[in-house]
Amino acid sequence: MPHLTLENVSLRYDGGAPVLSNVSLDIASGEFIVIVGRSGCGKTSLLNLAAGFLTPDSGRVLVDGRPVAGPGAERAVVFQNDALFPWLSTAENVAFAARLAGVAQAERRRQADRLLDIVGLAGLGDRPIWQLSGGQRQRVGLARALAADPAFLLMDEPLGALDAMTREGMQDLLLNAWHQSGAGTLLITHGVEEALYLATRIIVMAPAPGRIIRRLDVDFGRRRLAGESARSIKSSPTFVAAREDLLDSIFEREAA
Amino acid sequence: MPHLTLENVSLRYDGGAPVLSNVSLDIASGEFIVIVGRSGCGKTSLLNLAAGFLTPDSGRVLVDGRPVAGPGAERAVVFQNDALFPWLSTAENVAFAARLAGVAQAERRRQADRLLDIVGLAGLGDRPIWQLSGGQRQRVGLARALAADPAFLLMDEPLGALDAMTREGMQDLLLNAWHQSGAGTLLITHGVEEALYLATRIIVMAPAPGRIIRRLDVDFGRRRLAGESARSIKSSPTFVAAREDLLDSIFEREAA
Amino acid sequence: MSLDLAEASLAPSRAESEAARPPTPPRKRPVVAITAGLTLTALLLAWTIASHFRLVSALFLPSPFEVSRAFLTVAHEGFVDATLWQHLSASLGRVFAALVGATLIAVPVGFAIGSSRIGRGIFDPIIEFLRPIPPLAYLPLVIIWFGIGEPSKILIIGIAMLAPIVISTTSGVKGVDPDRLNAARSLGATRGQLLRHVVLPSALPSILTGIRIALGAGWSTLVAAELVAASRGLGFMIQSAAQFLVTDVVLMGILVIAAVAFALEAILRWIERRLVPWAGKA
Amino acid sequence: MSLDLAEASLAPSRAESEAARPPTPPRKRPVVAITAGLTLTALLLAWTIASHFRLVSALFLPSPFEVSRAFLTVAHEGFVDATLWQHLSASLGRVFAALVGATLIAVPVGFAIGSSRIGRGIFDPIIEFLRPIPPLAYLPLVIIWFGIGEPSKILIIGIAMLAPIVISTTSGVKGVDPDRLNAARSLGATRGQLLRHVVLPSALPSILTGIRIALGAGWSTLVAAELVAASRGLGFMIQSAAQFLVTDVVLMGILVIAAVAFALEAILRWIERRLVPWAGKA
Amino acid sequence: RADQTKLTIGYQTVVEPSKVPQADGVYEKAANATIDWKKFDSGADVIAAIASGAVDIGYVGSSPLAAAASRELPIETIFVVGLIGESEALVVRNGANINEPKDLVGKKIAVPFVSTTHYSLLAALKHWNIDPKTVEVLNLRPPEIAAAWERGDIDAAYVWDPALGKIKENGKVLTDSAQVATFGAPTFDAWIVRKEFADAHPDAVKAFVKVTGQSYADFRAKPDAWDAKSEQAAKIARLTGAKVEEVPALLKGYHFPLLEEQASNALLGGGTVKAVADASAFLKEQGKIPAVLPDYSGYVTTKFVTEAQASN
Ligand SMILES: Nc1ncnc2c1ncn2[C@@H]1O[C@H](COP(=O)(O)OP(=O)(O)OP(=O)(O)O)[C@@H](O)[C@H]1O
Ligand SMILES: Nc1ncnc2c1ncn2[C@@H]1O[C@H](COP(=O)(O)OP(=O)(O)OP(=O)(O)O)[C@@H](O)[C@H]1O
Ligand SMILES: NCCS(=O)(=O)O
Ligand SMILES: [Mg+2]
Ligand SMILES: [Mg+2]
Repeated sequence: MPHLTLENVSLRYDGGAPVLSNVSLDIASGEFIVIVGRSGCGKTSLLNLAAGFLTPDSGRVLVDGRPVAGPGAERAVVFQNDALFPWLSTAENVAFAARLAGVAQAERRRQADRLLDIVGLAGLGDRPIWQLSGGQRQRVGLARALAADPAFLLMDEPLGALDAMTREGMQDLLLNAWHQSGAGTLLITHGVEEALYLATRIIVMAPAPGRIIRRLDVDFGRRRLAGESARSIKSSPTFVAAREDLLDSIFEREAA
Repeated sequence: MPHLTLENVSLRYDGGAPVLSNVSLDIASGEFIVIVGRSGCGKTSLLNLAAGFLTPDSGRVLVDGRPVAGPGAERAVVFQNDALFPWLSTAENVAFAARLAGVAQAERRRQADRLLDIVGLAGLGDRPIWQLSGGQRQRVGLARALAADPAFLLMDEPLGALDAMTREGMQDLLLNAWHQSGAGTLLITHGVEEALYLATRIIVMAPAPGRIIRRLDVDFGRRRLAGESARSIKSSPTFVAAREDLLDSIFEREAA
Repeated sequence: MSLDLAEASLAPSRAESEAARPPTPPRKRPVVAITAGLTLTALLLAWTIASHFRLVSALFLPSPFEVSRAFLTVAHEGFVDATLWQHLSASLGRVFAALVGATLIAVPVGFAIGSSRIGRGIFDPIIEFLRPIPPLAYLPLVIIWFGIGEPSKILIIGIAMLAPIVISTTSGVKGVDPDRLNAARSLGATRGQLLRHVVLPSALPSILTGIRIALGAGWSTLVAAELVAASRGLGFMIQSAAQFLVTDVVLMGILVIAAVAFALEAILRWIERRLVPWAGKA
Repeated sequence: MSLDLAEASLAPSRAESEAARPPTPPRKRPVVAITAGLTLTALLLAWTIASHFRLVSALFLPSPFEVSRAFLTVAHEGFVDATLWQHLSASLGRVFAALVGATLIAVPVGFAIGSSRIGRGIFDPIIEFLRPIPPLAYLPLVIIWFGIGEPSKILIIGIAMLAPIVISTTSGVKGVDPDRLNAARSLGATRGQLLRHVVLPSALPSILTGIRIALGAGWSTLVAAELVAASRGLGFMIQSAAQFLVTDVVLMGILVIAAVAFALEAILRWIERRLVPWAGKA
Repeated sequence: RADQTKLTIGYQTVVEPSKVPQADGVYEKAANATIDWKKFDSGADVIAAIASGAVDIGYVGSSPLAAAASRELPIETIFVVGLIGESEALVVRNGANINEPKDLVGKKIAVPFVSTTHYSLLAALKHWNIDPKTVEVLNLRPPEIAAAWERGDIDAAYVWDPALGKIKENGKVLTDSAQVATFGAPTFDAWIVRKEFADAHPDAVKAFVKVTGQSYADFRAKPDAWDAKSEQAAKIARLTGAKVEEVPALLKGYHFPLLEEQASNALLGGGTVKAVADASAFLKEQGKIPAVLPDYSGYVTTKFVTEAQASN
C-alpha cells in the first residue's frame, strides 16, 4: 500500500526564519488527511514539500520509502486557483498529462470525457475553460489530477474561492472522488467544518515555526458516504463539539 | 426615535431585469438588522438605496418620514473594501467629515483621537493607512463612519476580507459600537453565524428579482453583551439549530 | 465640468462581479455620441469655412476639398516620382521588415531574461542601457555605420521596436503563474515541455501586446527615418511636399499616416483577440 | 536557456501574501550581478580592443578613450559654437517648456474626459484622432505653420507629450474608486469637494505616471525636432557631428542623451515616491 | 535703441561678394537695424522660414523661388545674384562606373530637394532622355551629401560649395550648371523679401539692396584684388566654410550683375519674371508642384533697385 512520508522535514526560505521545523507526516492510500491552521503557519509549504515543488533543508520526503527528487505523476496536485491552462479546451486540460506523454488526440479525448463524466461535467469538453464557473473549473482541476490515476492527491484550499453553496456540493464530490479512487489524500483548508466533514484525520498546525500541534481522527465523512445527510451530520452534537474543540486548538482561544 | 424606511422600493439597472422588486424595510435606532442572501440577490443594491447612492425606480426611501435625495451624514456607510483615503493619515481619514466642514486641524485631531480610542487604535493616528492591517483598516472605516455621530450605520460586508480570527474580534467591536452609539444598524454578510451573532433581526433575501423572503428576530448578540462567552453562544443548540434553519432559507436546501 | 456621480456609483466595486454584469449601460451613450458628433462637425465646418473664405491662405490651410483632391491626384498620378500606394508600401515594407527582425531577436532575448538568471545577467544590462535612448538618437550613428540606405532605415525602426517586445516578453515569461508551472511539472512535464506547453502560451498575450506597442513605436520612428535620404515613403512624401509648400499633400499625408496607424492598431487587436481569446479572462 | 523553476515555484501565488513576505530572496542575486558584470566588462573590453588595435577605423568606432576626450573637449571648448552644457540646457529647456505647456492643457482635458460625458464627447474624438499620429508626421506642417524657431520645436515636443498625459489623467479620473466617492458623499462632500478631496488625489499617481511617460516621449521627439534648423541642442550636436563624421562626438552625445533620459526617469520616479507614497499600496 | 528695425536675414553658404559687408556689419549700419543672420543649407529651408514669418530677407535659388511663387507665397524678388555657372555641378564618384549620362540609370544621385541643383538635375536628365524614375534621387542637404559621399553611400550628387569641393576630391564633374543652361534650363540665385516686411520697412530693404549692390560693384571693379590672401577672401571663407584658397575661383562661378543692370530687361525688368515662369512650368511638368500661375510679375520688383540706384 503506497505511503507518502515526510520525515522530520525542516524548511526556511532564503535567509528567513524557519518556516517548518521537524515535521513528520505519513499519508497512506485510503486516508483523507486534512491540514488546518492559521494563515502563515506553513500549510502550503508542507504541501509543496510533499508535492516535490520544494526540497526540505533537512529531513526527507519519501514515497514508499524511496526519497523523491521533484514532482511526480504519482502525486497529483489540485490548486486553489485551479491553475488550468486557458489556451486549451476543457478536455485538453483534463488530458494534459496524456498530451505531454504524446498520446494521440482521439485517445486523449476519450480519457478526458470519461473523467469529465466522473466530476459531473459531461458534455463540456469543448468549452474554453474561461467560460466555466469557478466551481466547474475546480472540477476540471480535479479531473486533470485524477487523470493520471495518482496514488496521492494533494489539494491546497481547492474550495477556498467558491461560494458557500457551490462549496457544499464540491465537498461531496471530493468525498466521492477520494472514496472511488482510493488515493491517499492531503487537503488544506481554512474551513473547520470542511475539515471535520471530509477528513479521516485532521492535522492542526501552529506557526512560528510551523509545526504539528495536534492529530485528530474523525469519521464524519464515512458517515456521509454511508448515507447520512450532510445536514444531520453537521448539526449533530458531536460535530458541533468537535468544531469548537478544533477552533480552540487552532486559535488557542482563551475560554472567554 | 429616528427611522430609516424603504417603502415598496423597486430597482432595475439600465435596461436590465428587475433587481429589487417591492422591498419594504424599516430600521429604527437600537436595531441591528442583518441581511443575508445568495450572491447577486440584491443586498448591496438595497443598501445603496438606503444610503442614497441609488434612487429607486418606484417606491420611496424615507428618514423619519421625509424622502431622502442622495446620501446624508445621518446615514454613515462602512464599505467592504474600507474605501479609506490613502493620501490622508489615519487621523485625517477619521476626521474627513470635519475636514469637509472646514473644522480646524487641531480640533479635527482631537475628534479623531477620541474615535480611534473607541475602536482600539489609540496612538495610530499618524500612521499612513497603507501601513495598517486589514482589520485595523476596517476599524478606521468604522471610526470614520461613527465620527459623524450618525443615526444609522450601513455596512456592506465590512468583515468579508478578514481572516477568521480577526473577524471574531471585529464582531465584538461591532456589537459594542452599535450598543454604545445606539445607531440603527444595517449590515450585510455572507456569514450565517455572523448574522446570528450580531443581529436583532435577520432579513433573508432571495434573487431574481431581489426580494425579502424571511424576517427572523434573534437575540444572541444581546446575550453576548450581557456577558455570555462567544463560544458558549455559538455552540448552544439553539444557535446551531437557527444556523441550519437559516441556511435552509438561504439555499432553499432540499433536506438530504 | 460635471462629475457623473450616478455613473460612478453604479460601477461594480469588485472585479469578480464584472463578468456577470452586462456591459456599460447603453442609456448613457447618446450624450457622448451626440457631443462627439457635434464636435467633429463643428471642427470640419470651421475648417471648411476658414479655407473657403480664405480667412487663412491655402498655403497654410487648404480646404477639405483640396485635400481630398490631393488624395486622388497622388493616388493616381503620384508625387515626387511615386504614387501614394508606392509610398505607402515602401513605408509599410520598412516597418514590417523591422518588425520581423525585431521579433526574431527580441522574443528569444525576452525568454532568456525572463526564464534564466544567466540570461538576465547577460541581456538585462544591455536592454536597460539601450531602453531609455530615443531611437532617433542612434540615427546619426546608424548612418555613419550603415549608410543612408534601406538597411539603416530598417535598423532604426527595428531598434525602436526592440525594447517594447523584449520587455513585454520578459514580463510575460516572468508572469507565468507558478501554479501552472507546478501543475505541469507534477503532470510530468520536462523543462522543454514546460517552455513549449506552459511558458510560451502563457507569455503569448504579453508578446502580442509588446508587438502591438512596438508597431506603434516603429511607425512613429519610420517618419523620422524617412526624413533622411529616402526616395519613397509616406514620411518622405510629406517632407518633400512641405519643401515644395504643397500643403494639401502634407495634410493628406498626415491623414493617411494617422489612418494607417489606426488600422495597424486595430489589426493587431483583432489578431490578439483571435490568437489569445483567453487573455485577461483567466 | 534554463528555466529557473525553483525560483518560480517559490513565488507566492496569491496577491495578499505578497505584503507579508520579504522582498526577493537575496541568495539568488549574485548570479545575475556577476553575469551582468562580466557581460559589461566583456563589452567594454571588446570595444577597447577593437578600437585600440584599429580593427575598426576610428571613423566608425572611436575608442572609449577618444569618446571621453570628446566629452571633456566639448564640455570645455564646445562643438558647433556651443559647449556641451549649452547644448544640454537648450534641449532640456525645450523639453521642460513643452512639459509645462502639455501638462497645463492635458490635465484639465483629462479631467474633462474622465469626469463628464460632455467633456468626453468633446475631447475624446480629438485625442483619439491625434493619438495614433506620430508627432514627427506633424513636423512639416508645424514648420509651415509656425516656422523653424523655438515655438515649433516646443510645439512638436508638446504634441508628443499631450496624449500620454491626457490618457493617464483620464484613466486616473475614471479609475477613482466609486466606493471612495460614495464614502465622501455620505460624509457630506459637495461636487467641488469631491473633485478636490477625492478625485484629484486619487488621480494624482496616474497623472504623474503620465508625465513620466510623456517626458520619455518628449525626449525622443526632441532629438527629431532638433534635426531641423536648430543651432543648439544635443540632437543638433550629434547630427552636426555626424555630418562632419566626428564619430567620437556622436557616440558621446548618444551617451549623454541616454544618461539624461535615465536621470529624468529616475527623478520622476523619485518624485512619484515622494508625492504619492501610497500609489499601488492602497 | 528700441527704435531700430529688427531684420532677420537667411543666407546660404554660397561664395559671393555680399559676405564681405555681412562680415563687416555694414548692413546693420546702413539699414539702422539689428540684424539676425541665419544660415541655411538650402533654399527650401529659407522658403519655409520666410513662409512662417521667421525670416524677412532670404537668399534662394530660382527653383525654390519659382516653387514658392507658384504656391502664392507673398514674396518679392529684390536683387538678382547672378546666373549660376560652374559653381553648381553634378559630380560622379570615382569607381561608380559612370562615364556618360546614361550610366546614371539605377544609380543613387543626391540633391537638396527644391534647390537649383534639383532643378538642374531634372533638366539634365530630361535633356539626356533619362526618365527620373529610373534613377534614385535622394533628398540630402549639402552637409549630408558630403558625409554620405565620404561613406560611399551615393554614386553622384549635384551640389554647390563647400560640399562640392569636398566631393570633387574623389569624383569627376559630369556636367555643371553652365552647361545645363545651354540645355535650356538656366538657374540663378536671388535675394527675396517677405512682402509684408517690404511694405512695413521699405527703407531697410532699400538699404539692403544698396549695400549688396555696392559689394558687387567692389568685386567687379577689382576681381583680382580678391585673391586667396585678401581679407575679403578670408571673410567669405569664414562665413561659408569654403577653403580660402578656393574662394577666388569660386567667385568666378557666377556672373554678378551690378545695381544698374538689375532693373534691365534681362533681369528684374522682365527676364527674371520669364525665368521664374519657365522654371515653374518645368516644375509643374515634373510633377513637383500642382499648378502654375498665369502671371509671375507680382513676385518680382524693380522698386528697390531703382530707388537704391537713385539714392547713389
Ligand atoms: N516564497 C517565499 N519566500 C519567503 N517566505 C515565504 C515564501 N512562501 C511562504 N513564506 C513564508 O513562510 C510562512 C509559511 O507560509 P505558507 O504559505 O506555507 O503558509 P500557509 O499556512 O499556507 O498560509 P495560508 O493559510 O495563508 O495559505 C509564512 O510566514 C510566509 O510568509
Ligand atoms: N451597476 C450595475 N449595473 C448592472 N447590473 C448590476 C449593477 N450592480 C448590480 N447589478 C446586478 O444586480 C443584481 C444584484 O446585485 P447586488 O450587487 O445588489 O447583489 P448582492 O446581493 O450584493 O451580491 P453579492 O453578495 O455578490 O455582493 C445582480 O444580478 C447584479 O448583476
Ligand atoms: N544655389 C542656391 C541653392 S537653392 O537656394 O536653390 O537651394
Ligand atoms: Mg497556503
Ligand atoms: Mg454585495
